[in-house]
Amino acid sequence: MKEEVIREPLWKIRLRLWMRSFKQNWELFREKKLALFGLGVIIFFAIFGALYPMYPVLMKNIFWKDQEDMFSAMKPYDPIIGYDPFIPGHPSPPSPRHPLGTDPLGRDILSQLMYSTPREFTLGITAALITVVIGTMIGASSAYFGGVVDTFFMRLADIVMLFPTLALLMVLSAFIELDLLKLALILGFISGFGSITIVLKAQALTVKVRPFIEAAKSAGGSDMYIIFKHIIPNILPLSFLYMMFGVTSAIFSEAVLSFFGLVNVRMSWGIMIHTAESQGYLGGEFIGKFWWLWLPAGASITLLCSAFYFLGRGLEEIVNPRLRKR
Amino acid sequence: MGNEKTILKIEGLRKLFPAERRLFRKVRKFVHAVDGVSYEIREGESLALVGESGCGKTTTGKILVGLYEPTDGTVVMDGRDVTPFLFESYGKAENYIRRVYIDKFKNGGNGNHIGNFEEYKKIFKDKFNGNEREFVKYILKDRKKEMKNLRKKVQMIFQDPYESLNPRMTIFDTISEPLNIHNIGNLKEREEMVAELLDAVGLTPPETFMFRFPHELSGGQRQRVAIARALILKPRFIVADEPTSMLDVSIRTGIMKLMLKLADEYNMSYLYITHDLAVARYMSNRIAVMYLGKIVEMGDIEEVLKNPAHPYSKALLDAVPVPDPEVKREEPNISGSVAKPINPPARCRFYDRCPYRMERCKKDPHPQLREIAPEHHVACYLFEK
Amino acid sequence: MEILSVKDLKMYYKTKLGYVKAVDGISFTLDEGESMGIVGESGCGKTSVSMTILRLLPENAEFMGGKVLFNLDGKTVDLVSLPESEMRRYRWKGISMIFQAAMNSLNPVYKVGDQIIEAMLNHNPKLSMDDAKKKVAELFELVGLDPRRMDQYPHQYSGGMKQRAIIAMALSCDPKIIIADEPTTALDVIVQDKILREMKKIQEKLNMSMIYISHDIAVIAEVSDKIAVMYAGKFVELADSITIFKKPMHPYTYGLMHAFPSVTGERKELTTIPGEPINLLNPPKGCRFAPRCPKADERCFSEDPEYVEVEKGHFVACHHPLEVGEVINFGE
Amino acid sequence: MIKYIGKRLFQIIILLFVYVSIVYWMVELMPGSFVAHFIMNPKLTPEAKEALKKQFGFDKPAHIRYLLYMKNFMKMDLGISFLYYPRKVVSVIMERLPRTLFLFVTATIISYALGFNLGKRIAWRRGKFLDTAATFVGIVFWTIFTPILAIFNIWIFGVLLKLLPLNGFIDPNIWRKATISSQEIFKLLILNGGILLLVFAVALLIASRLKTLTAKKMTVWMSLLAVLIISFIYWYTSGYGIYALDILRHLILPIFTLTLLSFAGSMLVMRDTMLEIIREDYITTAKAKGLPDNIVRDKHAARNALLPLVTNFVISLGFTVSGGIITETMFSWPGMGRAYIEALNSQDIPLLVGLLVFTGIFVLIAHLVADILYAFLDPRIRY
Repeated sequence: MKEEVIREPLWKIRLRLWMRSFKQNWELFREKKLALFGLGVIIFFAIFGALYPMYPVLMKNIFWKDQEDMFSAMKPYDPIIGYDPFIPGHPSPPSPRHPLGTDPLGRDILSQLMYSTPREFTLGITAALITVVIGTMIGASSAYFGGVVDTFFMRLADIVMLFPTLALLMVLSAFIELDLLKLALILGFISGFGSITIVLKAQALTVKVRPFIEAAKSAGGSDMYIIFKHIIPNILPLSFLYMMFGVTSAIFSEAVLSFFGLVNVRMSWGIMIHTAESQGYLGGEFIGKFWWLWLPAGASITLLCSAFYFLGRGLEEIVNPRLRKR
Repeated sequence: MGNEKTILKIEGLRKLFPAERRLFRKVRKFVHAVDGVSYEIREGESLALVGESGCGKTTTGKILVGLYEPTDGTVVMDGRDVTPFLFESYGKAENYIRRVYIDKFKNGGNGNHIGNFEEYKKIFKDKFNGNEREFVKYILKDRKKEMKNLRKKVQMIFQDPYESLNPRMTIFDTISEPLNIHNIGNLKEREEMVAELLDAVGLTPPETFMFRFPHELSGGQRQRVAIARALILKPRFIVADEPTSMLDVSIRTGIMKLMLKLADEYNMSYLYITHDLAVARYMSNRIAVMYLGKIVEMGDIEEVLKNPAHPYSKALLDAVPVPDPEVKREEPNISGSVAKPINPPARCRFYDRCPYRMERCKKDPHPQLREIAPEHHVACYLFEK
Repeated sequence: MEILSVKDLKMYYKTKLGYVKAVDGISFTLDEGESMGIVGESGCGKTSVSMTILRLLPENAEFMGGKVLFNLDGKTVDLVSLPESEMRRYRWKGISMIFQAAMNSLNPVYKVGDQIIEAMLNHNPKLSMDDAKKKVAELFELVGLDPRRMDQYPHQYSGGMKQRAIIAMALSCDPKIIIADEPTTALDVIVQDKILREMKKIQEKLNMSMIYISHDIAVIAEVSDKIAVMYAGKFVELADSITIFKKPMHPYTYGLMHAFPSVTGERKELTTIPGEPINLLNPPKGCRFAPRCPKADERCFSEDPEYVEVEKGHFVACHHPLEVGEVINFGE
Repeated sequence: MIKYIGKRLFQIIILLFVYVSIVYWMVELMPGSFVAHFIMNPKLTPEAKEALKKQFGFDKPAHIRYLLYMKNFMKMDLGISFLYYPRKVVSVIMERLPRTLFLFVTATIISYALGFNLGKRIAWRRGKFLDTAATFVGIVFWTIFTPILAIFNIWIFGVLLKLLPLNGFIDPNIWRKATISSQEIFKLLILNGGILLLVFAVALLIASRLKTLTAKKMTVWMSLLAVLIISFIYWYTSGYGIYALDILRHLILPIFTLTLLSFAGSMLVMRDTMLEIIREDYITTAKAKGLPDNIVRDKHAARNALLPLVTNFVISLGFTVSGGIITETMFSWPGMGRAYIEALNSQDIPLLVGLLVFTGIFVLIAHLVADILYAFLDPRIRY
């Protein structure tokens, strides 16, 4: 075999292989209607959030052409300090000037909604990423080494899972000023040591006993080599899908904490509802009357959370061997 | 005995697995998976290890490739004791050296079965003046490297071709993995080596197979890949753990022929682990029949299959179905079924199922292997005067 | 007396990429008290045959034609066209089955005896519990199990014992036919031998019909009166077992016979059939064995050979059947 | 078995101590201490402040207080609440616990029963309309922002339809003339519910010994009916019926909301486990035996799929003692969840630690019960 066997650089081949497997998986994924729905909603919100900077410009050109001074003074479409002086009473119902109305402080609801979207994404994905990285590493090494390492991490997971999550977060919020990043870190850590680790460990255990691990061992592979080269790649699809569930729970937790006013964030979907609630617009007869104060934000939280969940479920049916069709 | 060189010699190999898990207390129940097994494999010759599932044949193989630590016993490869390097921890290796060498140096035990016994004795006396710790340190100084070298010499082929290849690695990555681990060659050389081997195992043309994933291959093709992986380090010796039992008949013979051809070309020996006597006969020159961790009969394969001496071997042979509707076989003369050897009593392991059992079999420990004919050893009291 | 007659049975699995022709035109008959073996490699559709007869198929399976005529007490019914509720009555009582992975065929949370009684009560609701228990005890004796074990759970059984329990279960409703799909594959040789002998004995004693399915031609040879060789969804040859061993006519059958090493007799060179079995998904036209066959010519690649009776009871589907004593060389 | 339970108990006690310590130190390290919030009350004299400090042990360094706390914890004394001074934490919890338990245990049972039934059905008809629809609805409710659902339900059932009270525990108008406290009535209600559950369990046990299906069904339904009739007669004759009814009316909306929120969890677990089990060979065997479809589904598949669900169920029963912070807030339900918020807002450290510790104990007990139950349900497991 003197002539060159492979005429292309290796990375090109690998890229092509990767593209091909991506295409195959996409074919499978396309059949899952609910997952497609989830993906659609996620894409919608991504675009929705990305369009935020255009919104005030657009509104200014339509409604505020004559009152440029007033516009720059009152910033009526600023989600945090904005105020619209031309509307007799706040909160005001949806109108052409404010497609989703204004909140009790006279701020535009739609701009709040749009402004918060990228932040929710950032928080959710960061937290989920941390969770999954921790869960994968611990799951893989705890399954591979067993013994003391395993016992330690599993007992740790036991203790983490003893806490009622929400109550724990509330306690933590009392002595840590929770901004988005810190919240993401904490959420990621707490769930990273919890049930995800156990699921990933169970998966890693099924990988560990397969003969290709023994083959790598008998070829002389070190422990780290086997964990990173053989075990982690085989549980990675599962980690990825648990990331989707992680996003859901992170966004949800943030919304709840904001709802109770425990997060130090200037604006988020949860805070929008918190504002309505703290001003007394969520009691009795007011609920239906001031629906725009809670419904858009509430629906957004629900939609985005469930979208990631749908996506996760759809991926699970592809990735998780337990659920695959025969 | 032939005058061929012995590549591998195993002496009193034992492996106990704890049968219970106990916290802070000593484990008292053990599965005696391999219990004092001795055999040797000469250059260019293959040994078939035959027995029912759970008889310890796979465990024996896995100890040789360093997947399990031996509990006891000695493994001599190319005339050199490699056992100390099979242990994961320094402490266990030290214990072994103290038990097998130092104690005997002092109290004058026999270590002639170990090729380098006299050499070590000299080193111990002359170089270290009997300083035990220094001696142990000297022997174990390169144990990581020694283990790696050992791994290059012995490779394993696994039973299940569907499970023994990482589904997320391409064929090229799988076969070149040992090169990667041992840092041999650059990418170009590796590609050439892999291509050459793919050619040798009959996956031609190599470039069509190199960048496929295992699930795109059939069972037989996967097993060929697994063989190529085992061969890439040019081992002297391969442990083949039922490599054909999961394959279809029409594929199986192809793999068996390939393995025989490769053994010839690469000058390798096999430890061929199988439950199928017919396959064993086709693949190897000698046979060892195992029952519950013990070798009960060993010798030249034709001799053993023609004149099986041990009652268990006889039953095993009788139970093999014959692909001829006109042949009526004898019913195997055996009762009961295999039980896990957890702390087995000190008597013949086969006692419970043996049709010829005697009073002696119950009272005396498990019988030793004894030569009853040239190249034919049996461990049974029926053949002792 | 003919008890089961399968005529040109076709069952395909529908997939995204097309039909997988797992059972593609299979015909055979089975007499009362007769045992038949179906031998073939994995993926050739032999398990699908049994599942098709009992209609235990996944959702994507489609009947594409054919008949399964079953004769119960002088009445002949076509199992294919029976409504599901009727079909249920024929399962187990008419045809029962011993599954491939018998180890997992027992529900782990119920006692073994209860699982057998369940089948009996289902087909005979008037049976009293005591009678049912008595019957189970008899069955256990018959298959060589201690009747006291019927109050144990499956996990307390060894592999061989589970297999015996499954056989007892298969016998529980006095079926006319038992289909045994790889009944001994997972077992060790000695246990396998015992179970096969047991089954043979019971079959002769109760004068039942059996269909054995296996990849192991030696196992089939031991227990069957006639043998069908299956390749890629079709029967390629069917004859009584002595004929098929003495004068195989299909090259595939020949190849199979000579691919087995043997423990006794001469140490002979083994035949290797080159290539791999074809994919049953959209198979090409012509003989399905043609790509691997040394005797194949143009006709084999274009024209599907017909499955014909060349002599009494000897069917073969080949354009170039082997002469008696002909030796073929598959090459390397 | 007993050896196993002993071993588990030992593990659990160690876990509990670690957990309590973590909780203690976490809360102890919270900024803004007791001093700031309670002792700085200008109405108190300096002597009174000192006395209070001493009583709560704040004159001692933190690690001594920790040891003291652990010592008291072993005697199940969780200290004195700041907020409800001078009531003991345990007594505050004991007042809150029944309300939370009644609400959440009922909701959990209903949602698991619903989830189990739906789950097995949708798994059996995988990919069909029912599967997609139930999964869709389930996930939407599972991920819905809880306050929104509560608001929605209050709006529809309370405001628009005026069927049910908006929130709260009792309606003061009805109770004006009552001779009995609401807590007493509530205890009676719980007793009644407990008896119902007990009879149900006993009936199930008896039914499992019976042979025919009709006899089984009859036993269960008849005994349930009997208890219901007897309870009805009791409430009617004692004259407390109207009060009990008021409490029950206040319960409906929160229970409905909680059930909607959580049934999908068990449904999806059930579906996934069923899908795995349907592939098992014993399911094919059961079909081959000629058993009707629904018997194969219920007796063979669902019975095996029950195992993981039971574990989940028992553990979520353990978590019911912590209540639901959001739900209780939205419905102004004075239970454990509300107590968390109150304790947190008023920096009531003993109460907060007490609540967390209490939850931990119950969850750990639930783990133990789940293990034991598992052994009963799965004959393969023998410890």
